[in-house]
Amino acid sequence: MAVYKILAFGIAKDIFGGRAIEIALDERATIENLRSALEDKYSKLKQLSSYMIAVNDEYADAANIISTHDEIAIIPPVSGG
Amino acid sequence: MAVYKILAFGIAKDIFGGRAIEIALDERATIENLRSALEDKYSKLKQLSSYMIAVNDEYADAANIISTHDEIAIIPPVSGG
Amino acid sequence: MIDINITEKPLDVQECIKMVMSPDSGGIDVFIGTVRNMTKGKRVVGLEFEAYESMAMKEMKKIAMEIKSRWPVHKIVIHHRVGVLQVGEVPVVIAVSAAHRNAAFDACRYAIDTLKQRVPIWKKEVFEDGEVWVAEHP
Amino acid sequence: MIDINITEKPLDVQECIKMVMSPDSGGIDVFIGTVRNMTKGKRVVGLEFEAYESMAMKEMKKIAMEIKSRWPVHKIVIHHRVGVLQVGEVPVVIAVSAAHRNAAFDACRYAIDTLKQRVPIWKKEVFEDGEVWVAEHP
Repeated sequence: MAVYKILAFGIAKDIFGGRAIEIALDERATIENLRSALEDKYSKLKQLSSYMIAVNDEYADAANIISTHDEIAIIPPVSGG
Repeated sequence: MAVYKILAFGIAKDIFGGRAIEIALDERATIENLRSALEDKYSKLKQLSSYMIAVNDEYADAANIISTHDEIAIIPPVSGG
Repeated sequence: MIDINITEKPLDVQECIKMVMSPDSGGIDVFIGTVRNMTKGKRVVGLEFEAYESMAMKEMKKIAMEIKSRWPVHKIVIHHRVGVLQVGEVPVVIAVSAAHRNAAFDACRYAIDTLKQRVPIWKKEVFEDGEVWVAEHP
Repeated sequence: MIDINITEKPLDVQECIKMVMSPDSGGIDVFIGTVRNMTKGKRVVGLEFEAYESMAMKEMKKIAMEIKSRWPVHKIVIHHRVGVLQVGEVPVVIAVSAAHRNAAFDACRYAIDTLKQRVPIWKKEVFEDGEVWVAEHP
């Protein structure tokens, strides 16, 4: 198991109760694994119309593999401009 | 016969050799009559890709009847902006 | 609010923007024309604009009224400069505010497209070796 | 020239316009977002913007690069403000210059549409009786 740090913005901050959380997952976990684990622990995430996950400042796909060195962030629906 | 004063702008000013000319036409002449008379006298008008005639600040149609009290102007192709 | 102007003085872009701002607007689109240094590969020294002022004011007002009837916009400013302009100077400023941006974009573009089609203003391009009246709309 | 910025300080619209002006440009399109006093019939007291700054800067640069590859534009400025804004204040300014106006209009509109779709910036609407994160893009 490895501990991943996850940044939160916007409404995800409210759901997590802070700017960042830590979550334990297998090493070489995928974005899909992360999403499932987060939704198990923070079920309100599932109430969002959608959300993306970014890895190192880029939107990531479900199959992307993450490492504990990556900067990982939850991106709820954006509303800039 | 009546004498109509015609204002000129842009390239029409160069064709007429001034900001305004006077031309004699029948009373109750039409825009079409005016156009023919002007083109007879100033044949370079026919070299313009097109031109409109305005009466009292409004674009006029060929059949419109003009009076010597109207403000009449030649509107060569516009190029503002 | 509709504000139309033809003037020999330099246009004040900031002032045009301030005029259209309002607390019920969410977006403003602004078009600023600028005098370009080249046209069809030839170096331009400057431009001279001439307006048939009474009619041009009337046509610009008509354009603004058409916009008001076609799009839900709040405020419209159309200012056009006349006289001799140097490269980089601003002959026209159009600013439109609306609750939502699509109306502001559509209206602003309609304003400049239509102005160029039918507002009686003419531009003479001044080159190093002469000058020529421009006829953008055949 | 591409100039991207995210800042807590009030945006300087005039400065953004100056930055995109150039002697080879004939037109500039500027989009200015403003904080509206109402949303869905409810009175807004203010907005709070939050950015994932490193990623937002990167996404805004990507948008500018996409514009450069799609339209013949000269200069692009995209400035976004973060923090607490009052009604009438300006969260975003986008300015694009080009030789011809169509490219400037298309590019500016693409910039704001795309920014609202994918740049990681979030807005919280503050009402008299509470606040809510906005999710414009489902």
